[in-house]
Parts: sequence; structure tokens; C-alpha cells
Amino acid sequence: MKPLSRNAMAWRAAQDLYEGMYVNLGIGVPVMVPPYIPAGREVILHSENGMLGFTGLGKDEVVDPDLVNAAKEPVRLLPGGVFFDHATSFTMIRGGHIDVALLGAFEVSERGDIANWTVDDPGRAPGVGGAMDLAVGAREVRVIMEHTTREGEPRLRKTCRYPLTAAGVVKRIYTSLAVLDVADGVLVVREILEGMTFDDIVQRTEAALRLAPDCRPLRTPIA
Amino acid sequence: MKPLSRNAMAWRAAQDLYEGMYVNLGIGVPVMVPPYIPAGREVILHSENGMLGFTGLGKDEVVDPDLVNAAKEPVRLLPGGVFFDHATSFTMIRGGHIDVALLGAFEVSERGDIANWTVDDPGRAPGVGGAMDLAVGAREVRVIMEHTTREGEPRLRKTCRYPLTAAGVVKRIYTSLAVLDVADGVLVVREILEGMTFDDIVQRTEAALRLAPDCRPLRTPIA
Amino acid sequence: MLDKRVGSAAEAIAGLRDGATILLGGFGTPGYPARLMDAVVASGMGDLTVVSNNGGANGSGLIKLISTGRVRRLICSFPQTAGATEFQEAYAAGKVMVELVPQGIISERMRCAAAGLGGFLSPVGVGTRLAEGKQVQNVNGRDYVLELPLKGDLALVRADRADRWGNLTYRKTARNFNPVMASAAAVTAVEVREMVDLGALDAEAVATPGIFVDRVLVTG
Amino acid sequence: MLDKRVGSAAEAIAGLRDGATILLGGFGTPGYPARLMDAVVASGMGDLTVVSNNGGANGSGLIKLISTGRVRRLICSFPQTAGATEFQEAYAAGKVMVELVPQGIISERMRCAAAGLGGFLSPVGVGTRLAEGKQVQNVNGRDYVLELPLKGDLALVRADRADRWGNLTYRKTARNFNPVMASAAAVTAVEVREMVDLGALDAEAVATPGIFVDRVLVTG
Repeated sequence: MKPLSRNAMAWRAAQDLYEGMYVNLGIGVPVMVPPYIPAGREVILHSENGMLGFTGLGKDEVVDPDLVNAAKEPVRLLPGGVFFDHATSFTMIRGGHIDVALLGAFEVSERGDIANWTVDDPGRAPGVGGAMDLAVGAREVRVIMEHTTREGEPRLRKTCRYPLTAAGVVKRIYTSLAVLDVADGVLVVREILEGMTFDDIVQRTEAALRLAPDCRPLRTPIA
Repeated sequence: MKPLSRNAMAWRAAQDLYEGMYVNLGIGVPVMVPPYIPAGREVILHSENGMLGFTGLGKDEVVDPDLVNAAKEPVRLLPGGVFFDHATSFTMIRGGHIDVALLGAFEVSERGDIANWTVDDPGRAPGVGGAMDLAVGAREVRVIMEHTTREGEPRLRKTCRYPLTAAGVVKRIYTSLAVLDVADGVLVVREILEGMTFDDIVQRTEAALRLAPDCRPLRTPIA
Repeated sequence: MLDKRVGSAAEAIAGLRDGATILLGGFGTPGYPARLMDAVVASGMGDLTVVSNNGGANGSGLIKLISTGRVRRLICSFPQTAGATEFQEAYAAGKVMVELVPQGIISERMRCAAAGLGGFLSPVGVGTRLAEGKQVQNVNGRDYVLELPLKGDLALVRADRADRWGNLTYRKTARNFNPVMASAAAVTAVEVREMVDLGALDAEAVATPGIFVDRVLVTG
Repeated sequence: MLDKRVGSAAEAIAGLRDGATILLGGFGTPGYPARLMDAVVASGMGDLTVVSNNGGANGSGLIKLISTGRVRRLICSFPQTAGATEFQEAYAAGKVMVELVPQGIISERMRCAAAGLGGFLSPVGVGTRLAEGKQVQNVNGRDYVLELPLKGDLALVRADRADRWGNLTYRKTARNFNPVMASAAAVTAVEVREMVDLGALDAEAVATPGIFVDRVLVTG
């Protein structure tokens, strides 16, 4: 089975965002989410540089260099969108005002620990950005990431090998192969890529897994 | 000699406010200062309820109930005046952004301690307002008050009898009889009400006093 | 369609329970949400903690609550209103307990809660009676009082204009405590003069982004 | 007449000394005060501490300072710019020491200084490498890291419009770190697109009141 593309993972994560939710999108796959939010749902996106209520820029839209998201990509403000300064932006983040933070990660543990800021390469300066504030402050933290590394090593671990961003905060993980929820030290497999089995997931995962009784096939309309 | 009126004390304090100063006026005599600021000096007044750049309302001006100073009196916003919320207002106050806080007081000690929030009447709820933030946060604290109580007791004390607002913060005191500066545990008398002597001030003061070599007569153009 | 408008003041404060903590906007009359407070009076709820700069006067909802003994604790900086006697009478009669907090520390404690912080070190009130019982910490040779976050169950806010997402603008000094209170409560109810179309407010001038707002009542 | 306008970028940063701490606005390019930073480069000053979310790229003044070893310490959350190599090269060559601070904690530490507080208790980074060496305090059963204020000698800010009192408005997401930095330095220098008459800015929409601003340079 071909794992989900980054776009397909973004699509899947977008389906779980509902009307009226305030959602922060981290850099990487999360910022690819906006076009996949089902039409008609008013999901209000937050960007930590100081903006609420925007969406991705359409192909033919004019770029405004002063209007960018957390990944520094140009975006479009929606009617009702507002700007504010950085201290206010992180008041929203740390104070539990953001309903969902969708973050990228290197690894997630079976207890919901997340490691997403450094791979400990001594020659490279690490960057943390707003990840730690988001991981601790958002009401719910969800992760989007490849199920395994390029070398095929599991990213869902018993214990993260990379330095932690925060401990025990992740609630749901969207991988290229499955959708999993963190529950008391075990990852509950809610959806499995169509054509794969629970055993296929177990083989590619180090974390403790449990198959949800109502586990469904993971299908996306895009490749 | 007749002591200075409240208006005359406000006039005297106003003369020491210079172009470009950011000044907070406490309730009582301090809020009477604006009309006495010498014409042409742009002194920018701060009000802790969330405003910078205003002045008193002229006689025939229309009252706007949403435009009030810290004493809840109607005022007029000047061109360049701005509004902000309460947290920002006290950021200005505590963070050393206010050049001068002019406060009323019950008592000031020879070390510059100020007591201005409660007279410890058990039947009355005390009120502190922004006095403690101002006393600690402004770059310079100046006090305007009657030299003595109605009963003739000195308000300039060795030690304040009332509970303190803050210790060692007052720099200058404008009383109904004199202008005094706090210096190392002694009050230096800079100006004495015209017609009175240093001994007259000593008799009405408990705090240690020193006559400034260049002490001048205190004269005001208003009664 | 996300629409935070509610049809009545009762609906705006729905869920209020005995023992709740209410953050009440206003500095004197400007920015005081009179209609929402009238609904609190009508609700019959009591044993309340109210955070308000002042103690209310002139027959306001707040002074009615206090006079009838329904406010267990008033957290304020300046309870007495010049020229008014109602608060003084209620206080002298033992109908309300006052926790006096310096004015800037009230708003900073609410901001601390809003911003998800555990406390802050304040230079204000150190060595005075208002710091008694509070933990003192020395940092770099200076003493500070550890102040703790102050969070509300319900914030009652008065604003000028709102849109259906709950974005708010205020009018002049009626802004005062309202933005910080709006951000520091589990539920924030707002009364506004006017509702405008989404997109009609200046995106640079919204003082309270809708993320902090739950219910909006138009009172005119 | 109070007029905070200055005639040149050199005048705007006058007084800058070796060893100073500079608060540098911007999140990537939006809100980055390019002209003022060019003046810092031209000033020859070094041994600087720079607080900036990013490490600079594409030949900016900041990356020039860093590449020539004039920044002793960079306090930032995300030094590397996607697609740019200059910072990485300077870092690998040991030309700059990086103090990595979570993005929201950088701004909160500056706000703490701006607001005259002695520190705050942060839930962010507890138990992680970025909290190593910091004091941990438990309040009501939860661990927090004590974070200390971060004050600048000079803030360099990019705004959209200013008046002669130094009131500022910003443009869209170019606001970012600028308001908090403007309020957290001993001297705040601002470059703006446009100067307007006193009274021309909307009193409700000024994001940085002039009290926080010392010098304004019009750069267009």
C-alpha cells in the first residue's frame, strides 16, 4: 500500500475540524490543511505571528508581503479576521483559548509525549518556534506526521528518543497509515489505511497499540 | 498668612511639568492641575483607566459619559490622544514609562514614605485604586497635600502613622505652605509661602527639615 | 454559520451558579454592562465573588446584589463611589467582604490567568498591609510579591460594536477593564451598542478578538 | 512642540554601544526594520545581544552582523530561515551563541520587563531541555518555570504610520513582535512608512501609544 501523501494527511486532519473551532496550524503538513476544511464550516484559523481568521491564498490572488502565516507563506484574511501583537497571540495559545493545535512532529510516545523541535544535530542550530507554547497551552493537541522515518523506523515510540517538546499532551495522531488516539499509555488505532491490516500497523510502530472495536478504513479523496 | 488654596497648589505643581513629560494625575488636587500647565508646553497626561493625551473640559464643552479621567470626571481628548485597556495602562505605570506621578496623600515621611490609601477607619471600606502601582512604578513621585490636617497636626512626619502606600518613593512635596524635596532622610525646603519664615514651617512640621541655601518665596498668581 | 448573538440577557448569563466568580467590566459607569448585571440580579444567584474596580452605586445591579447580601466577596481596588452612600451602608452592615487589591494588580492577575501563566512577581505593595500573607521572593536583590492568576467563571463586558464572530471594539474610556476581563473567564458575555456585518470592523482596530467572546447581546 | 521625528537612521540609533541589547522587530520580513538595522551595521558596534525571532537571511542587516561575529548572543525561537544558508554557516562557524527560547516566552519576558514585573511562572518547557538551569516552582500542584524579564537597551521597530508624538499603527501581520519590543527598551527607535498629522490616527486603533516611542524615522 502506498502511504498517504502529505496532502492526503492534511485532508484527513481537516475533516475533524468543526464549525466555530479556533485552530492553530503548525509549520509543515498542518499549514497545508486550510483548502481541505469542508466547505461551509467556519473554522477560525489562528497564526502565532498575530492573526485570526484567514485561509490559504488562491492561485490568482495577489500576494501581500505583510500578510503571512506562521510558515511565512502569504495568506488571505477572511471577513472577520483580525490582527494583534505577539504577546496577545500567545495569550490565546497558552491560556487555553485555542481549541486545537495541529502540529508536525518527529516522534510521539504512547503516553502522548511529543518531540518536534530538535534532532540534536550538533552542527545545526535548533528551532523551537511556538511549538512548546502550543503543546502546553492548546485545549487539544493533534499531530500530523509520517508513520515512519525515511529509513522505515517507527515514529510512534514507547519513549521519544529526541528531546521532548512537552510530555503527555497529544490526543490524536494522523499518520500516513493510520489515525490513532492516545489513551492511558496506549495508542488506540481508529482508522487504518484502506488495504492495510492492524498487523501492518503493529509492524511499523514501537508504541503499544490497541485496535478500536469500531476501527474504520482510512480513505481520502486525494492521492 | 493664608495657606495656598487647592487651586493654587495645583498651579504650583503644574509649573514643574515640562514639554514632553508623561504625567499621571491622582484624584484630589492633582486632577485639578491641567488648566495650570503653562500654555505651549505639551505635557501628555495619562489616566489609569486607559487614556493618554487629554485635558480638562472647558465650561461650554459637551460632556461625553464615556470619556472620563481617573476621578471619573469628564475630560477632552487632545489630537494625538489615544485609548487602551487597563492592563496596558498599568504596564505604562509600573514599567517606568510615566515620568511623573502627582499624588495626593495623608502623610509623607522624611524618608519619602507615602501613606495615601487608608486612615484605618474600621467602619469604612478602604480604597487604594492605582496609588500603589503609581507610587512604585513612576519614575518620579510628587505629592500635593495640605501642610497640616484640619486640626493643625503636621502631615510631614518622621514616620507615617497611617499604613504605607510605598516606602521611600516621594521626591518632591507641594504643600499649602512650602515646596520640599526629599533628600537622605531630611526634607529640603525649596520654597516658603511668601510672608512666612522657615521657623513657621518648622513649627508645622514633624519631619526633619533643612533650609535650601537658595530657598525662594512661594508665590502663586491665583488665590 | 458561527453566530455568537443571543436573544436575551438571561440567555447571555445562562449557566451562572451560586458561588460563581464574575468578572465585571467598567470603571464607574463607562463600560459597565448594566443589562447583563440586571440579569444577574434577576437570576437569584448568590454567594458570588465579584471582581470589579468599584463597589457600585446609584441603584446599579452590582449595588443591589451587594446590598442584598448576595456577594460573598468583592475583589476591588476602590469600592466607594464619591457622593454615594449605598456601598458604605452595605459594608458597615457586614453584607460584603472586601478583598482590596491595587488596581493594576487586579488587571494583571486576570491577564495572568488569560495568558495561561502560574503567577507573577509584583513590586507593588511590597512591605505594605496589602501584601500581608503573600509570598515574598527576592530576585536580583529586589523583593517581589508573588501574585496568583485570577480567573472568572463568567465575564460580563460592555463593548461598542461587535460582529457575529464576537470581535469587539470599545468606545473611549469605556474600554478600561473590559478587554482583560473578556479574556480571563470560562464564559464571556458581552452587551454591545450595535451589531455590524462580519468584515465591517477594522481588522487593525479590534480590541477584543472574538476568540475571547462567547455570547453577544445587542442592547443599543 | 513635542516631535519625535529624526532625520536619519544614524540619529535614530544614536547612543548604541558595544555590548548593548537590541530588541529587533519582525517575523521574517514583515515588520523587520531594515533601514535601522543597516544603520546598526554601519555603526560598527559589536559584542551585541540581539533578541529576534529569527536569525536573519538574504543579506539582511541582522545576518551581516551575525556573519561578521558582531552578535555575541542571539535570543530567538527559530533562527533558521527556510531555504537560506547564511545563518547555518555562521552558526556552524561558531560566530554566534544562540539562546533558544520558546516563541511566546520571548515576547512574554519582554512584556514582563515592559510592565515592571520581576518575573512570571511559565508552564512552557517544564521538564524539557529548554528549562534546564531555570528555577522550578510549584503552585497549586503544578510545576512552573520562573522566567525573568528581558529588557533592551534599544528597540528597533517597523511600523506603518506614526504621528509626531510617536503613536504607531502597524500593517497586518507586520505588527508581530513590534508593539511588545517598543514597550520593553530604554530607547525605542521606529521606522515608518508614513508620518501623519497629530490627530489623524484613529485614537481607538493606535497599537503602540507614543509613550513607548522615542525616535521616529520616515523611510517610506
